[in-house]
Amino acid sequence: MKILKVLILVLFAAVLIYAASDLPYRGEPDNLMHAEQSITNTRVMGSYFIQNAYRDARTPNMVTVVLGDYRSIDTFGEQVVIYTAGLIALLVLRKSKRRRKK
Amino acid sequence: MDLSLVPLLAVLVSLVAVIPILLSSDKPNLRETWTILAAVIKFGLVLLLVPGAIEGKSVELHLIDLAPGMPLALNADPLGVYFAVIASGLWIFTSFYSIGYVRGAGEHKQTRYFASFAVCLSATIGIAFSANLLTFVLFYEILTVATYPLVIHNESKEAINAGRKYLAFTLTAGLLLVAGSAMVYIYTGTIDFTPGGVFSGVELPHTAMLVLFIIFLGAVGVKAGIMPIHSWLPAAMAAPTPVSALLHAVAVVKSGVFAVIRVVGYVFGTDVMASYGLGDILIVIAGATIILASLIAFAQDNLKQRLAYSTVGHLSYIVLGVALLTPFGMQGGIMHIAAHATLKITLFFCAGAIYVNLKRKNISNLNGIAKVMPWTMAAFTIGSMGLAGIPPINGFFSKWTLALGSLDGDMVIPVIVLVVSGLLNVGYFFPIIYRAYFKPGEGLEGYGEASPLMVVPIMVTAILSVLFGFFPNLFFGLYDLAVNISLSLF
Amino acid sequence: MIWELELIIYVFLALSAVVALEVTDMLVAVVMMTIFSFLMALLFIAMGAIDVGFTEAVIGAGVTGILFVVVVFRTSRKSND
Amino acid sequence: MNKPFQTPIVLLGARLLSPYIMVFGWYVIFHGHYSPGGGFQGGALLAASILLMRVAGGRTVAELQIKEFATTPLAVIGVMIYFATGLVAVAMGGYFLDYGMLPIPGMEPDWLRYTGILIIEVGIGLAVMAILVMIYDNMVRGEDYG
Amino acid sequence: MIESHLPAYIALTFLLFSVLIPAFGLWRNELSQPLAVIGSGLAAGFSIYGFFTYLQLGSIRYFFGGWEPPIGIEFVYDGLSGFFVLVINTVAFFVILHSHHIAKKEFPGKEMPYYALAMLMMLGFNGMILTGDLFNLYVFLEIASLAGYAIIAIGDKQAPYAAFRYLIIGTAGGTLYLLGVGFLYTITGTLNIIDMTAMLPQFAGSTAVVAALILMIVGIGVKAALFPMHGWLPDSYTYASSSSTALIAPIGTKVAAYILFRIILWLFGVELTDAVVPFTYIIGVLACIGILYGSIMAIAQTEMKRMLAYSSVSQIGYIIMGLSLANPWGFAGALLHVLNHAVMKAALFMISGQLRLKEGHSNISLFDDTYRKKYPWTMAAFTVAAISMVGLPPLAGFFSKWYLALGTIDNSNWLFLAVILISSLLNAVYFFRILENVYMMKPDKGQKEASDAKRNEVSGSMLWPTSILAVSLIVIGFANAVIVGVLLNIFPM
Amino acid sequence: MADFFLGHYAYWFTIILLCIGLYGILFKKNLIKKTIGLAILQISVVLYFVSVASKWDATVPVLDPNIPVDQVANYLNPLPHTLMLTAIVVGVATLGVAFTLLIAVYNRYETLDEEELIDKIQ
Repeated sequence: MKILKVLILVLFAAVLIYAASDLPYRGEPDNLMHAEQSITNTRVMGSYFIQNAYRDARTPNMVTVVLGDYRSIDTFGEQVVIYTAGLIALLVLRKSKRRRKK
Repeated sequence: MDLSLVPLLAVLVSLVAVIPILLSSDKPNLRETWTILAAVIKFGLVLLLVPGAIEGKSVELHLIDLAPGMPLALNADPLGVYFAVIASGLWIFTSFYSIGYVRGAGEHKQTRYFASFAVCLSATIGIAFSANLLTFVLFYEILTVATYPLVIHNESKEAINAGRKYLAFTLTAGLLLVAGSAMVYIYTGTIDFTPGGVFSGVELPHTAMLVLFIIFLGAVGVKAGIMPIHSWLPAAMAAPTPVSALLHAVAVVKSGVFAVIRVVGYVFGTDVMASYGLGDILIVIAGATIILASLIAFAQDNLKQRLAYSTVGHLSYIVLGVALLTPFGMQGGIMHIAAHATLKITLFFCAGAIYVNLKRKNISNLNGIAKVMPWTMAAFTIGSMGLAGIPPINGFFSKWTLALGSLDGDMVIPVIVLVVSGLLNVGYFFPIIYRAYFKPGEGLEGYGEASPLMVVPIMVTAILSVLFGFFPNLFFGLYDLAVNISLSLF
Repeated sequence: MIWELELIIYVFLALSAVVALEVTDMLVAVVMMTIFSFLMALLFIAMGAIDVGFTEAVIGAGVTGILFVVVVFRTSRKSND
Repeated sequence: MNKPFQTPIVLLGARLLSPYIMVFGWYVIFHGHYSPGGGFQGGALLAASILLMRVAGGRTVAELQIKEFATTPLAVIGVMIYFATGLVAVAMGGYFLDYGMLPIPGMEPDWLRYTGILIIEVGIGLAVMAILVMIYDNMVRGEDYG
Repeated sequence: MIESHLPAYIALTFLLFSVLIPAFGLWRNELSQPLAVIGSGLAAGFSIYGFFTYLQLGSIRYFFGGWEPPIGIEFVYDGLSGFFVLVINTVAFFVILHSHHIAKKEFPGKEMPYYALAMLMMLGFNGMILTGDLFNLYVFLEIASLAGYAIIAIGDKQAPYAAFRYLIIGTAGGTLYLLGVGFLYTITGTLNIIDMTAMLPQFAGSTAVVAALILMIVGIGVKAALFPMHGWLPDSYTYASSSSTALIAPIGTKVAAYILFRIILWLFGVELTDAVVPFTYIIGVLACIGILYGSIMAIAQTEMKRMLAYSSVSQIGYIIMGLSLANPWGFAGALLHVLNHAVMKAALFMISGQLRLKEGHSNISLFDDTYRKKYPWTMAAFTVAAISMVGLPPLAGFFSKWYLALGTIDNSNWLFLAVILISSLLNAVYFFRILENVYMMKPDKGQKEASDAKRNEVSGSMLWPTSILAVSLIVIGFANAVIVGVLLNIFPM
Repeated sequence: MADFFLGHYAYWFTIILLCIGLYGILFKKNLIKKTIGLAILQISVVLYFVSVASKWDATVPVLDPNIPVDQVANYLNPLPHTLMLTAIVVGVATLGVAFTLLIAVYNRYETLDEEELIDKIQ
């Protein structure tokens, strides 16, 4: 069983490393994720944010603008995740009013 | 007169009757009134359809779509009407008989019994009137489930095991039917029952056709009791006798052979069957079943078991007739549905009457009972003679037509099979009659004939079979109907 | 992006991760995890992701560290593997 | 922790540090527009300042700072601030969280967005602070199973 | 006006109530459940209204913050997402309605966080279904998963450990999914599903795309309990509180299956999915193994909840199998099975909860004849649901198998057809076993006779939801042509 | 070759870290160790996103009036950074839940070792 696990892990790592070698070169500005136009001629998010963040929200920190405005529902979800974690602590660990039966 | 709703009403009437039956579970007389009322109404509704059917017309009713392009549709065509007349007509007798039986035997949970019975009849009529495979599957499975409480009615260990066996066989069959129907739909684009079959314009490789046929054979063969997959039927004899009588002589097993006719005549079509050589397979299986079942019946001491194996054999007569793929063969098979139904129900009724009255199940215990139960044994004699094919009882004519059919198709072996099995039938029924009439009985003092509620149905069914023998067209033109159906398929 | 610096941090990251998984004293493991988070924050900042680095330093190294310590104190400190 | 580190030195150090961390937390929240930082980081810092007191002082001191039962309402208020901002935008005819539609007079959409981001950062900060403290409290107190 | 906002309203209703419940629940704990009922009822209403709107007006796209994709994040309410949202919200409404007494007994005093978390979980599921953005999906996935872990952790003594194992494996799955999204983002530069769908065919044959597909399928497959990754499911469902199981079991795996649908049939498309390795076939085979494994394990169980849990492993296999067929019939069968299985499993788990509440156990070998006397309606509902699970017409369960069978034959996929048939038989084995006990088993000596047993039916707040679900199985069975007619239009090819 | 290495080594290291995390999850018996493995797994994915966001010779995504924004190559891609802020917080929430469950498990069974746990459950 343990050998099987090791094998799966090694295989998984090998597949991923092989696949990752097929990814675009890191740091090249002309990667699709950094370009201005995508191959289907839609806007690419990253470049749009860089060019328009200050114009849209008067905020120099682009990350804040993306976080708070363009993708605000993501951030909202993130806050809800934290909120969920808090409620979970309440649910699992809080003392119940009546003691549970054994 | 607009008859378009009649098939639906005929199906629904006993289903609706379940509600008052359940509600009046505390008042037995009222409850049984509902059952009989439903049976009579159902029979009347079916009779309304007979004139049209004799003229070859069918009443179609498209209710809702069960699936896109696959409606829940009823079609009271001649074959369906033929089967429905037999099933619903015999239900009336069975109802009376059941009342006598369950009260005489003091059965428990009588409400469940009558309710299940009503559902079974709905399903049977639904099977008779199904216009396509999906509707057929629907009622076929309802019949399976509704019969289950009847099979396990005694709730003894034996009954529960029989119920499990029954479910295992019939559910598998149902699944095969589902698979087969799905394959028919994908290959031909339709699942409607069409006289002459739906494969006319479809070219399939031989193996595919063979596999499809075997799937269908497995699906309908279980209920039709063909040989390797028949063993649920003797096991299900653990059920109360009226159940064995109606369901295992009329409703369930006849649904099986009815399904064989539907599959051969209306799905595959006789031409396709012949050109792919599928009929021969069926002939071999049916012939083997007839002989083997008769031989096994010899070895049974339990009366109901012997009758069960006899049923297995006689069902294969019908299958054999269908498999001959000749008009006479088809006609003989269809006629044997009616003949076997009336005869076998008589025999089962007799067995039940003997059990309720004398609490005797085994043939070796039947010595001399003709003296205490003369009417019952007279009916039994008629029934066994009919099944053995002795003229002028109706069993003879169906066998005669079957033989004609096989000669028509230039086949001799089926005729030999028929003759041999007739002899075997005589062989396993004769000892019973001999014991009953000529051997001295023991411990029979103080017993008389069973209650009139049981004896009258027995006599009526026995007389009916004789009358049908003399005048095949006496009631409802069943003979003409059979002829028309078989001609419409060729 | 200075790839030599990144490479060094990478090696230390892998080392601290392995150590955190292999020590038997859970408190040491927790400390190693905090170091791991801190190195990670450093790496993020080295890659120019200052926001992510800051967050990782505050949340990953700070708050998670405290919670980790609480867990280790509420449960057992020793590990069998 | 059943036996907190209740030595005077630690408590003193914590009491010295805590306010500054808290102030820094608020700074991070409000200065997130111009420098790294924002609601989460600031909230986590606020939580850290409170947790510091709790770790150092035990329950008695903790009660003085933020009571345990106050954390849930604070978290709810934090989420509500964010949620209400979005709903106001819907009420004004925009999409959910469209800060450009916020009903603040005399502001262009770009400055409205600036303000909107600020409001939600405060909400996030509050919620994160309250919830981290909440998790800590519940974990320290433990469960009464048995 | 309201139509264009519907996608957001459906999800946000849950969020609103997840905030309102703690706000009121701190004041009066007993208000939590009514509030949760109102919330889920509102959301279910919105979903029903939304689906009819979709049928009339077509898909709705909702741009959060007013930023059009690919810049911002959108919610897409199309046929598939509308259908799933409708199913899960309606079922959740009934389950929450049903859970009142169970909550009072199994975790007294914790109703407030429980129902708040139930709302959050539903928010997560709805968000996962509606969102049109791959990263946003991850966020909602985590919301739903976290709330799910906690809801599972409430229950028997073993529940927290089961929940912890689920957490580890589930979070690992989520993380792998995120890495897959990362690969796709690196290659295409977008996260929007519609945008990416247009781009991906141009990267056919790229190893990285294949790796991304593997990562996403593995990650989501964990949540969907696809065969080798199903290990968390039986323990979690068994040990969790009855109301939790009834809430998660019909919904959780379906949503994950939805994402597999979205990824394989929409985002990648069947051609691209099968370009290098025949993934759909592999998934189908895994689903088959899962179906058989789940059925066989279910037969071996004596505890009803555990049996139902293994049955879930098997039933999810049907859905995935329908997906792997990738033809209209299989698709319709899978989606119909989503609906059927959600309703059936909700009803069955609710019934097991009722039995636990009244009898204190749900051990099948202890069931006997008295149960039928004591709980006639409960047992009637159970019978309907069980027969539907077995797949007998005219109940709903038959028709999903019918369409799946059509799909397998259309693809000439005889192995899958055989698996469907065999597993139906296995289903029959374990459900008829219970029915046999309930209707025929004589009670042990020392217990009351069946005729002496007093009627002890559960209260209306539990009986009504169960009965409605059971009746709806019959209705779905007869109305399935309408439903499938709509579903066939959704099929993307 | 050197270009290939420079362009991909960050991915490889990410995957190695990922596998270390998976190793912790799969092979460690102690539940806290498993949690640590989970944390490593999550952070390694964060690292992946951050590393793909980078561009050679670009500055941090905070507007500098001296550097024009219309040349996109001047600034790092802010999107992955944003995503990863979310992912980190999600990770912390997950860890919080894991800790909560760990305490609940320990309260019931007085151990966190998986084998002992399974023994005690049965």
